[in-house]
Amino acid sequence: MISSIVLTTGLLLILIGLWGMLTHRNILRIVIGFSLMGTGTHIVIVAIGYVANGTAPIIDHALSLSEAASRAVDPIPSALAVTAIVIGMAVTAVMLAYAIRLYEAKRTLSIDAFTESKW
Amino acid sequence: MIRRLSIIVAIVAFGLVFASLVIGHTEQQSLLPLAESYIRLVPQELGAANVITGILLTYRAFDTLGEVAVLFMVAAGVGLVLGGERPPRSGPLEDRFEGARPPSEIVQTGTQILVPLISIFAAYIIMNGHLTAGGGFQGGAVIASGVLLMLLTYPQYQPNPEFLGVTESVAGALFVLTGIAGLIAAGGFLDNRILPLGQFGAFFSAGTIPILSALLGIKVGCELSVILERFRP
Amino acid sequence: MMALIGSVLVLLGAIFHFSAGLGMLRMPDVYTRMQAGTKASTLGNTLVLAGLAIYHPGWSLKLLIIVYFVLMTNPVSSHALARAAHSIRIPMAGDTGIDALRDARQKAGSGT
Amino acid sequence: MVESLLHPLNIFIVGLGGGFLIPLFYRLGKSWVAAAFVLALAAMTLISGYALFVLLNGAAPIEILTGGAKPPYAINLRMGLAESIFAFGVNLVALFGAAYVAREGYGTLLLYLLLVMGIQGMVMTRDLFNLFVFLEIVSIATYALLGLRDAPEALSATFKLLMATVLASTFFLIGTLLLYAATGILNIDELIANRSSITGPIGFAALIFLLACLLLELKPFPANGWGLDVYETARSDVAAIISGGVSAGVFFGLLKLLPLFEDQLELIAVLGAITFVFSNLIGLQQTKAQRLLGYSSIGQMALLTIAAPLLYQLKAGDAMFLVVGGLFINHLFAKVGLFWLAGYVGKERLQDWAVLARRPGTILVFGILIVAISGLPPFPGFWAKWQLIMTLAAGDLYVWIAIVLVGSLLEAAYMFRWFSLALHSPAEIDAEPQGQSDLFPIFGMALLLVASGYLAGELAGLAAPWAYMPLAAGLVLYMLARLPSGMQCLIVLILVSAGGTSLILSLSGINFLFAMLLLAGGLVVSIACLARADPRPGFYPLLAVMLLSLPALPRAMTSLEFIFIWELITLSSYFLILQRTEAASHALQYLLFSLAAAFFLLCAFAVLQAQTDSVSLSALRVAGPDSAPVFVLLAIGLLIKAGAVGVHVWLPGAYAEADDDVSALLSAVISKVSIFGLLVGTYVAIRSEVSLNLALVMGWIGMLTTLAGAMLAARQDDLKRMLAYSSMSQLGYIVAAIALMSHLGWVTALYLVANHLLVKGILFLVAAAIILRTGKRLIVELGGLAGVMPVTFTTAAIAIVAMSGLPPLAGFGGKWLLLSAMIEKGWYGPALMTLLATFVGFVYMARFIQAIFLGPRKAARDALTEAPITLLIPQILLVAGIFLMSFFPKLLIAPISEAIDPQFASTLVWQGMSLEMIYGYWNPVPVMAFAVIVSAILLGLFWLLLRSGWWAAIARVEIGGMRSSLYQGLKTVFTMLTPPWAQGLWGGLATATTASAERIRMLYTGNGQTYNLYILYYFLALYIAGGGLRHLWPTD
Repeated sequence: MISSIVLTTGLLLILIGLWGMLTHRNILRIVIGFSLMGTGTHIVIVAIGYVANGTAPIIDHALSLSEAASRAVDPIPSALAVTAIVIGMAVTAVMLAYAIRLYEAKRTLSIDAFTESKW
Repeated sequence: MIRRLSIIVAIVAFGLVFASLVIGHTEQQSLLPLAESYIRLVPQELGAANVITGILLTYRAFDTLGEVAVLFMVAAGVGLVLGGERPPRSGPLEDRFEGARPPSEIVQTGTQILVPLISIFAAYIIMNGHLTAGGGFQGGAVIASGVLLMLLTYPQYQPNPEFLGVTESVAGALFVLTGIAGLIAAGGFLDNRILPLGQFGAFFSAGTIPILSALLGIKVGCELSVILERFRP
Repeated sequence: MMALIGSVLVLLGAIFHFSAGLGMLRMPDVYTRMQAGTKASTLGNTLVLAGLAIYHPGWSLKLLIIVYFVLMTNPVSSHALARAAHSIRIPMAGDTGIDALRDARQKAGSGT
Repeated sequence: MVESLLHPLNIFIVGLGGGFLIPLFYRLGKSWVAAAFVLALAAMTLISGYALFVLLNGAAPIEILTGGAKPPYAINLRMGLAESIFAFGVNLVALFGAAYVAREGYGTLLLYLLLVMGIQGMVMTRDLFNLFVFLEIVSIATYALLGLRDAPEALSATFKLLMATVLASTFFLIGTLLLYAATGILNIDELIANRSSITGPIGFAALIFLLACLLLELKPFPANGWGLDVYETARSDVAAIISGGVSAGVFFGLLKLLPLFEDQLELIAVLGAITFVFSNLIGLQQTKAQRLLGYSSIGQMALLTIAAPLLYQLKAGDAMFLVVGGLFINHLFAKVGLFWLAGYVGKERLQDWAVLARRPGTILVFGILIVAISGLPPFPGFWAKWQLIMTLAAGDLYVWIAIVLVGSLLEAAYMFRWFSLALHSPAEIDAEPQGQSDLFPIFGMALLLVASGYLAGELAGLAAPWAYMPLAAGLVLYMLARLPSGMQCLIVLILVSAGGTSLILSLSGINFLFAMLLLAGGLVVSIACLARADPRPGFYPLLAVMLLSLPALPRAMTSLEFIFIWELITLSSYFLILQRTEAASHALQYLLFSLAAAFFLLCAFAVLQAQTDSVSLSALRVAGPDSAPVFVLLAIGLLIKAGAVGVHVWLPGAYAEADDDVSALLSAVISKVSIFGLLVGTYVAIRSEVSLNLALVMGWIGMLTTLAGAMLAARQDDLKRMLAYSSMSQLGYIVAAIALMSHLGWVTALYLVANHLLVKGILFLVAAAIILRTGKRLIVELGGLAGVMPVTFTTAAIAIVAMSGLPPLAGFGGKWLLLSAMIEKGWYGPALMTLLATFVGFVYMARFIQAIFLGPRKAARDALTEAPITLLIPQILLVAGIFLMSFFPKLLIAPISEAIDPQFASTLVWQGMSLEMIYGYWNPVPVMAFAVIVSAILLGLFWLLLRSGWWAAIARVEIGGMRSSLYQGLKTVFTMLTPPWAQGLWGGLATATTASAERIRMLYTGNGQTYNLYILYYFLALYIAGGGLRHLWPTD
């Protein structure tokens, strides 16, 4: 049940990110839309790995080796989430760098100003 | 108007697709076979308590190596895009951009207290990556937050790009070297059984995972601070 | 008994967090929203953590460090944010009476 | 030790290690960085090259394990044969491309190296999430490298790319995790093993997410505006790496995951087809070089997206290897070469590429790249397309064959338009291509194309040295470009005669006859090339290629060899026509129609192979009764090439506007190629009843062509256009003769072929002489040349008599044989048409002689001298040929009838010198009398009409001198009778295509956000088309 709630929030976040990216004209808001979408994806990833009333897969005094298999959450999506977060950050950094250069080029951040090459 | 309408239609359609996902999603009652074997194998084979770091730094270490390459490229790429060598930051803050004021006294004292705390916390996360939650990436991010705080409070503070660049490269090269050592000495590329697995749960255990985690933490810390430093005006 | 006190504390914390959220939505301009968000959530955190300490006495030292951490970071960062907003002249709500920072600056500016 | 050093894992160690160490080398010194960079690239190329070598020799795919554990737990990579081809190709391109990047800052080198490693990672990895990580490495490297060019439009284009590819990679991430949620597996091989467990809405959505990302990264039609902007504005070598390398990685990702998309294969192919056709269509309207290359690159990738799923569906494993491998290598080397050339030229508009015109070396490379891109021999694209069409035909997927061919035709159209613009648009005299990058890598690409072309040819089954002899001769001539043109022409003649004889020695029957005819005719007519002493760059190598491929055509045994030589002839003749500036547009028309003809032949052979599954041409003789489609396709293709009435629009332009000696060769010799095709191909008509009626239709088309050609010729004012139309009408006779499908018919056809070759050779050379001497082409301005140029006059007169069919020369025998063959066959309509056409023929032939040679001499003509000896010798030789044929017909007809014996029972019985046919003697006298009487009556009739004034009413002309007004009257009648339908039809079609291209390309508004919306809609379309509706509304 919990993972369904988490999954829905993640997917809603993606939708909000998409909506923000499509409607706002300011490039920075578009970048924020993309990072929102990224965060939504990471939440979805974690939601997929959830096992009914499981805990973090770290073997310590709270979770002994023997009962780990039954009470631990799926570790793989969490590992993938770490990598995905780093990639999300990297892409946002590149986007912001380009936003700066675009502003320096045309003194405006509105996406409609950048339609030189077409057809 | 049509534009707004088409956006709404697209979002609603995506909403429907996602709805079908939520409906189709059934919560896992028990672990899938692969995950279940990971939880059994990591403590046993690699001697790491934190299964996720075990996966990240050995079984899927090739991913992590790719990750590190991604960060490495972003550091270089952002530098390239933002115009490479920046004019050295001489002179006080005011003349560089109008309306700037020296950071308030509260922020300065806050930093003096917080930065040591942050760095200790970061070191803890990196070094205990294989025992408790955390690891190289997370520790590196905390280091970067400390550096960001420094950048905010002391405008003329400039992390020495020379030092960052060299440590970044050396850490990366060492990471790859450990991988090659794994190829030669142990089971395969990036295998951690070069060093003894040590006593389960002890500080020095789980083969090269702590070392890789440390290298990773330093490298990510340097790269993120290089990126942050590039973004300053 | 102790559990009851603990849960009451956590409830109080939750109420403060809710008021922080409400404040963020209802306040007219950046500065008022800023102070609402910070004050309420810092207190909310402290209460929740205190409730937890009562639940699990064993963790109390760690929780204390966390409270200390929250108390240090939250006010400082919101202060820095408010100053930044002021320095790039984000407009204040219509019925603001006193702008102490601007007056201080003018005095300092004219004084030197 | 060596084995472990060359293990493919080292590619990643070198890539990553090198990448990390480059900043350190930078601290040591600038030159160190470049050295380390190039060394790393060379090491990668060596490793992948060694892997390819080992795998080609049958080694098992090399497994690469990481993390010290078996695949399901750890990530593994694989270097199979397909992977090694992709990796080695990309590495070679990167190594050559290093020349452009080596001088940049260390950041660029670092990114370039990691980009190349990332591409190979995408190709080799067997783990789904690892594929995502490498996709990200490649994307981020692309974003950063695109930052090198800091023009505003480049930055905004990159930002659009950024937004689009982030969306796409988020789709991939969601897809991967949903797939993990459905199956609990990340390893691709395991996923494929139990793909049956990917069910339910999550499994389906996962597959669609993955497929959407892979297709979007390949820039599919409506959602690829961002891709085009990047190609247009990026730095040329970065654009090259993106179009060649990045699409390689993404496409291989798609190829790897195809087994997962089992029930979406048809959908992928449809999407690929839409992109392929539309991007090539819009390509027609492009004016900027790099944007045009962008469209072509997207089109080529779309072609691959059509081929892969269809071949996978047909389970054609080995065909997939040649098709996908060939198409990819062809696209990679050619496209990258063209982008680098764009960098070298440094000009944006297509017309400005004329700076290349005066650099023969660069133009040759540019030509090689253009020919390779359009998928023409001898480059890998041709063999791959051939294999693709054969396999599709075997699977009865004829709609796809049509799509592939239409797309290729569009692509050839705009590519060769670009080439002719570069060759002939006016350029400022001192314009230098200021592109700073050097030429060496571009030459490297051309060489690689030639080498891989030969290898792909060997793989497709044509490695016979004789097939490549024409190209070898062309190369030899190209080497001797420094010699004076007269010397070069002699060398061409010697080489061709030597090579030609060695080619035709092993032939027999019709093939031998035809080969000998083409070779001898070609040689004799090209003696005229000695007349021009001025240096003609590239003319002699092309001449050698064409003259040698003519006799090679009858040598072709399999359909592959036939098409290979056929397209070689088309290409070399196109480039020969292109030598003259005014012929640029006509040359393009000629090429497109010839390519369309070749594609029809290709379809015919594909159908044939599907029915009889044998590649050899002899299968035509043994084809089953249901071979009507083969006959129809062959007939259409060959009629287009022969210039039949509906499709003749290209003929006058190509023949008239080319150089004089080229037009002589074209009309006398090259037009016979389609006749040979008819002889070889349409014999299949005998096999089925329906084909026989179709043969009658072909006969009627032949006669209509003759009549239309004659009328059109009669109303022309330009000398060479008149001769062009006259050769069109003569060909009509031959086509009709072949369509008779009888022994006598085919004997007539061959007889007419020989006669036409001799006659048209003379007439065009006469025209060349007249133009050389007087400089005038309009018949009105010529007149009274008989006195000044007696020898030319006599040869022209003989040729005219022979062509018009007046006894005693060969033409009469031909006409008579044709008439009797038609009567024997019972074709009374066409027989009547023959008579009418012959009469109209008299009109323009008489005018040719009367208007040019007899009549009052214009004042300025006195100083003229006789034609140069080099033009006269071939004419005299041809005249000798005519006399030989006229007075000793047995010499020619006997071998012809024996050659045709295997096909048809011989009905000719020899009686000494006179040919005694079942219907009567071929005794010239009575027939001659009859012919004279008929023409006299007709002339008289016209004269009466003229007198009675009724004629003026019809012809609305004032009654002047009898002779001129008679011609004027006839001319207006013919003009009325031949309205330009064909011109209107094809012109209308061309304007319709360009207009639709103009409307479609308005789709790209240039706004990044709109492009994102297109991407979302593309995903939704994919979801619904993939059958997603049943998941959206759970029916149960």
